[in-house]
Amino acid sequence: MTTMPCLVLAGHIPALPAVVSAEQLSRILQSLERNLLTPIPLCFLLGIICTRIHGGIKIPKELYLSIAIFLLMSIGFIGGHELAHEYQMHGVATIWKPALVTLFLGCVTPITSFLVLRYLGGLSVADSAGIAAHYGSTSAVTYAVANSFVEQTQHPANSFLPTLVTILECPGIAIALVLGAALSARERAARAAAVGQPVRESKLGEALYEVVTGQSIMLMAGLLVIGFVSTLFMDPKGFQPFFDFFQSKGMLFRGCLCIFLLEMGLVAGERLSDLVRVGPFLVAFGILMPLLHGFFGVYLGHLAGLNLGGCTVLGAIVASASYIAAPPAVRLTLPEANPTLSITAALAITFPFNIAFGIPIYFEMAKWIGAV
Amino acid sequence: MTTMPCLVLAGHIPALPAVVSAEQLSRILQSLERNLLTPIPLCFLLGIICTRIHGGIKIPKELYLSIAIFLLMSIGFIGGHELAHEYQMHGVATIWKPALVTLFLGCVTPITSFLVLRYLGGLSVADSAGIAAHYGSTSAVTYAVANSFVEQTQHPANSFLPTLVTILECPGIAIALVLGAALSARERAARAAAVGQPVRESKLGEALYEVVTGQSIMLMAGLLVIGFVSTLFMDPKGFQPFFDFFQSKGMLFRGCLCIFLLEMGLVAGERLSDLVRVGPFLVAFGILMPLLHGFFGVYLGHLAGLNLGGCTVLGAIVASASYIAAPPAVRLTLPEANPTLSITAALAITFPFNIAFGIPIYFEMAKWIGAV
Amino acid sequence: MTTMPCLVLAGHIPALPAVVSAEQLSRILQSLERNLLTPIPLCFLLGIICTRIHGGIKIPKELYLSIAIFLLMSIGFIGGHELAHEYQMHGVATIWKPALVTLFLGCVTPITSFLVLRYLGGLSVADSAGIAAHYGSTSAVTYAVANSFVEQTQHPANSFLPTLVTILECPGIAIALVLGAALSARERAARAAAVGQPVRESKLGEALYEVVTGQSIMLMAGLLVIGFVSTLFMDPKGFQPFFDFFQSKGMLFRGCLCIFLLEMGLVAGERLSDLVRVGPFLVAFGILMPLLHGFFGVYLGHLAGLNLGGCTVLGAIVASASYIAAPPAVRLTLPEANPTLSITAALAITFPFNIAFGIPIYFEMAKWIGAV
Amino acid sequence: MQLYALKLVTVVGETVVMEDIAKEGLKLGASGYTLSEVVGQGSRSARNVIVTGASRTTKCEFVVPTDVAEKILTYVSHTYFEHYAVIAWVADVHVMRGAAYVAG
Amino acid sequence: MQLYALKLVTVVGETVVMEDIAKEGLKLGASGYTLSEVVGQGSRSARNVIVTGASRTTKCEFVVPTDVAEKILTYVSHTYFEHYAVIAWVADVHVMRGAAYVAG
Amino acid sequence: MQLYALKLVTVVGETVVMEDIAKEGLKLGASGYTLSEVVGQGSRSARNVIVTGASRTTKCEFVVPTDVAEKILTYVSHTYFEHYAVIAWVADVHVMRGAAYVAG
Ligand SMILES: Nc1ncnc2c1ncn2[C@@H]1O[C@H](COP(=O)(O)O)[C@@H](O)[C@H]1O
Ligand SMILES: Nc1ncnc2c1ncn2[C@@H]1O[C@H](COP(=O)(O)O)[C@@H](O)[C@H]1O
Ligand SMILES: Nc1ncnc2c1ncn2[C@@H]1O[C@H](COP(=O)(O)O)[C@@H](O)[C@H]1O
Ligand code: NA
Ligand code: NA
Ligand code: NA
Repeated sequence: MTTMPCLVLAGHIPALPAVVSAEQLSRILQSLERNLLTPIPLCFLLGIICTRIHGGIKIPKELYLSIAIFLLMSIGFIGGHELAHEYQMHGVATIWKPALVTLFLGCVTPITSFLVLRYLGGLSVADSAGIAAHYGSTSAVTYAVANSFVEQTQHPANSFLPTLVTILECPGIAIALVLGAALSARERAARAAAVGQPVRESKLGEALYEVVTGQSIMLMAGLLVIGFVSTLFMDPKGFQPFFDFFQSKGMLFRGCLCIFLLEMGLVAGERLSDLVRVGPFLVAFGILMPLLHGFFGVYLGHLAGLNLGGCTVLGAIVASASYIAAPPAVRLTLPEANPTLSITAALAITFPFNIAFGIPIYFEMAKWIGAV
Repeated sequence: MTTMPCLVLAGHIPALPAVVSAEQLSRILQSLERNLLTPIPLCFLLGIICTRIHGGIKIPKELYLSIAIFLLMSIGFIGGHELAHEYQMHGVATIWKPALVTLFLGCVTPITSFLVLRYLGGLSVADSAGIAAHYGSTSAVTYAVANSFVEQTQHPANSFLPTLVTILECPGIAIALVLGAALSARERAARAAAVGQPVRESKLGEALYEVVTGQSIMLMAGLLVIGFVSTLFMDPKGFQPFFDFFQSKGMLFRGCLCIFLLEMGLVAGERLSDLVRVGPFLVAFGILMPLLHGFFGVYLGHLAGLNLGGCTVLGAIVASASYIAAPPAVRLTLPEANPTLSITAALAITFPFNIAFGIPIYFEMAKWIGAV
Repeated sequence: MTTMPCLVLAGHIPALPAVVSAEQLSRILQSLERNLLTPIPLCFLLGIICTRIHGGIKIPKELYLSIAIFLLMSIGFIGGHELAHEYQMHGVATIWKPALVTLFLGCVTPITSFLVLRYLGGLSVADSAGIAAHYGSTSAVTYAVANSFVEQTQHPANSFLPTLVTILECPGIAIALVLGAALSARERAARAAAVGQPVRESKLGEALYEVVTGQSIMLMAGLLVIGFVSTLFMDPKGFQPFFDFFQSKGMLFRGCLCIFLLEMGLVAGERLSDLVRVGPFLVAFGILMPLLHGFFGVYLGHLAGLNLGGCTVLGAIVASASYIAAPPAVRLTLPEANPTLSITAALAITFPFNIAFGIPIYFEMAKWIGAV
Repeated sequence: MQLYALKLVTVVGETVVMEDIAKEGLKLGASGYTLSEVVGQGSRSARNVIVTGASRTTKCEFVVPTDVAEKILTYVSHTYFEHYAVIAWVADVHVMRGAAYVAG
Repeated sequence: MQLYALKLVTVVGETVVMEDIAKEGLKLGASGYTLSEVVGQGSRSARNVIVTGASRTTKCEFVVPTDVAEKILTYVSHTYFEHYAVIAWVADVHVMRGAAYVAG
Repeated sequence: MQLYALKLVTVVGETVVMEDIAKEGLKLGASGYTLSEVVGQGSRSARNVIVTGASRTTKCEFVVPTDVAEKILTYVSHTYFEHYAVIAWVADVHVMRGAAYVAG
């Protein structure tokens, strides 16, 4: 299974002269600087610093949740709006390939993650599946930051990327959990027999339903439909204030993203002390796996016809790990998995890596691979 | 009493050829489509769907309350601002008639509601009075949605409608509660004597004071004064950012309304399962009473000189039922009233009916009656 | 020590013909009217009225905290942005003097406060030091209101005022607490010996650290750096939405300030009933001390080269008393100090006085002293 | 260590009446009360007032001497049990500085 | 005043499972439950699910007869003690209108 | 079902000191604690710190053996009763998996 994606890639990649040339490296560094010295990653950094020095910033839980709701609604609504334009111009011609590719990636990434964790890392079945569920899904905030990045580089992504985020949310979690449940069922039965207790009934079905009808999907998909429908039926003047409110290039979206990233930094900072506990393998996994998945995303996105911004963003969301939808689902279905491992990897390693370094790297990957 | 409004209406209504002509029906349907396929009712629908399929959207209580505060402040402030313009141009000449008419409607609607509930529906005194308190008062969100509707149809309502909302808030609750308390006092005394306990002292006075000084009135009336005064005394440049913030056509107001309606949908969806329990009479009441009250509002508004948008909005607010100010007041003064009945009727029947169908219907009523 | 500031002032003040001329008084009154009849102080007034009549306005704690976070971030970010412009044009030439003066004022005001309270007012050491900690620090909201005021009078303050707010936050609290702890240590030891218990270890170090790394400093200073850095490194188009979001003249800042002041009014209103309990001395202190400190601020600001708006704002922040950072620090280090005294003075006397009368007075002071 | 045997009265019910109950508790002799926001379900919760977005249920605790505990329970049961969703119970506790809580 | 001797079962643990526990309590015979949001630390809290921003720990209280109390404690310990951060205890209480809480 | 007799120590007081009390409880031998935000009124609440908008009162619960309970109560009373609005009480409870809570 792990070799398959390599097969897919064979032959299309330009010869690798010395993996990364000096010029490319300097371009990457410039890109990094341009990315890092902007309010969004700097707010994340401020959050980390604040936690490390035991500073007093406290974002009320409700503000954090409210911003999350706004961001999800915004992503969906603007996505639906732009999808309507795309649809009016091209029908589904430009969309079905990227959608399929995204679905494919949603099925492959949990499996690559699981195999790497189980056989290279030697983690238990439950832990491997639990972490794989996080990496198979996606992080809407990483999407938002990647989208801001490409907009600032004047290469906005294709209009239907929000649709792809929605597609990518569930399959990865489902596949990883089914895998984990199946593989650990025998173990559990044995242990239950040993202590003479009935086997705890699995919550798999319930948990999967909760993922599919979870807040992220409901808000993104729901507002996508609303944005689509109102674009088609409303006159533009009446539509304008709604557009201004949800507008992802607008001040509300960008400003809320700053506050959100500040809170993410506060949480990630607390988790940094767990890095020692999770060990060097998981740290490496949290950096290298996104690079690999990101490359899959960029490359297949390019094959499916995405533009430069689109490839970058698809790379970023495939590379990202879920830390909102996945954790409760994993906790309910695979209780023997240690949540510290998965959350630390997703939140304290992969998320900051993507925000700070990953996104500009996927952008360079996309350029290098020929996306325009 | 119930016949009186009919008397008032006599003679002024254009002959009813076949109640509603085919052409009118198609106009209503178009109006409905134009109203329904916009983000505000669609967000309400999303909320209902989410609850019905046990989806995961959770709007933090504090976000909901914060938006409510913002909407009330906004309605008041912009109302005060436009009232100041109106006042500078016409003095109180244009305002006193609609104000009187609104006060009159605030006194009549709880009584019509009570009579219908008690004698047509056969409900207990306490239940009838409790529900009548809800239908005698008004819902600020219905006002906001109606106002957005008429603005989108390019027939903005008269500037002083927010003043009318404030006037309509209290009298209905007061009248219904006094009625209920008076009529059920004897019953209670008898029962208290039977169980040998002292009669619980009535909280009527307290409850009424709480309604009059409740959040809705304080914020709407308070900001109305603030908007009025600052319009008169501030230079326009300094006033602008406050105006932009509270502006009811602006992105903040419209966007917040979307989130608010989403939450309303979530709550109404939960209440849908109570529809069976409240029975067909109350379902019919929740639809027909608003139509009747809405017609009173539209018609008397027209007589008082309101424009097309103004008649529509007055119809909508007279037709609407309170679900914020009324419930605690009723619970404290008429504890034997079953809150499931009143809240379900107000929130799960009348509110969605008005949002989806009522407002366009009142608009057509207003046109038909000759408002311009 | 109390005579020193007078020494500093000697000789520079224009002759005082009759302290305040009739013309000046009328200018002050006009200024007051222009200040008072704007939404920000009116919302404060609404809050007070609502509390006094037991009205129902309830601002959720989380909304209040969220707005506080936004205001602090906004002050810092826009401060950093304008500091970057100032820096690009003048280097640190214009900034170091006002910074030093502010630091000086931060050290002097807690001491003047302590001496007045202890020797004129006859309060206990702990109470004197506790109140002095409040008056030695500053209130970010008073800054925001003062800043709005001078912007509305078309005399915007120098760009680096937010930096001064940050400088002024800590030293006053630190000095007052050290003073209080030192002076009351002997007392405590004696009492502890009397009841035969070990002396409670002092939390002074901890409390000071918490002040320095508290939310206000972290957010203002952190966003100041972020605003500074992103102004230098981002292209203006990418920077715009962040600027619009945090913009202190913008609708979000002004609107949020209204809601914040409403809540402050609700809280101050509750405290009004404590005015009797704190006695006439503290009431006088809460009005006269700010006038004196405000004059120090205006005057030294003028010497340090601030413009008219800058002098006014510096006067206002020196005159203001902290009610966010100081209370918990005082509570932890000087538990025998009565918090009712300090909070009532800071919140129910000095804050409203500054908002309503102080700011226009500092403005007139600044004009009179020759600031332009 | 000097501990006083007192009663902990806990009342859980509709938020709309809990502030009244707390205040009445003071009148009946309690020296204080502690309120918390909770979420609950009970036999009559269907009758709870579900004011949109408002918190539905509140818990109120009193630490009081036995006689005051009885008065509070009696008051609550007479005044609220018939029409409101309210539950009340009492437990034995030992309190530090307990004398302060005996005579209001 | 008629008081019934019952048990107050308190379960504190990871929010992710507390709603299940409350529901199961009803099935096992409780007539209701009361949930509150808390913040906690315990021997295994390092294993708590820390979903960003979500509340971490919930407390669930049941007022029930002795046999139901035992059932709930047994259920919680069998189902959740192994893998979840959960603690449960029981105390004696006296309840007004207690008959209502005996047979669900 | 194996239940251990332990003590439930409840401390209610000004939020500003409750985190310290929780931490100190762990040092004195508690294996964990549970904090909740409450609203309260007591004999000295006029002295409560009312930091604008901040929650005023916090409740802290410890399930501990008798000796630890005594230590916590003594610590709280010595350190906080003089100057802070704090109340503390103790009750008997029976705990599942109780051995875990005996020796921290
Ligand atoms: N058996 C119970 N155990 C714990 N809490 C209960 C119980 N029954 C009722 N409650 C609480 O008391 C409130 C009112 O209950 P009821 O009057 O039975 O509807 C509910 O919302 C619950 O919070
Ligand atoms: N000794 C204790 N006293 C009070 N609460 C506790 C105690 N131990 C654990 N808890 C609570 O139970 C939760 C789970 O504990 P644990 O399973 O020990 O990690 C913690 O988050 C605390 O809220
Ligand atoms: N008799 C009481 N019953 C319940 N809670 C109390 C009682 N007295 C005080 N409290 C709580 O303890 C806190 C501090 O009380 P005090 O030190 O008496 O001001 C109050 O805010 C209440 O939450
Ligand atoms: Na992924
Ligand atoms: Na009505
Ligand atoms: Na000061």
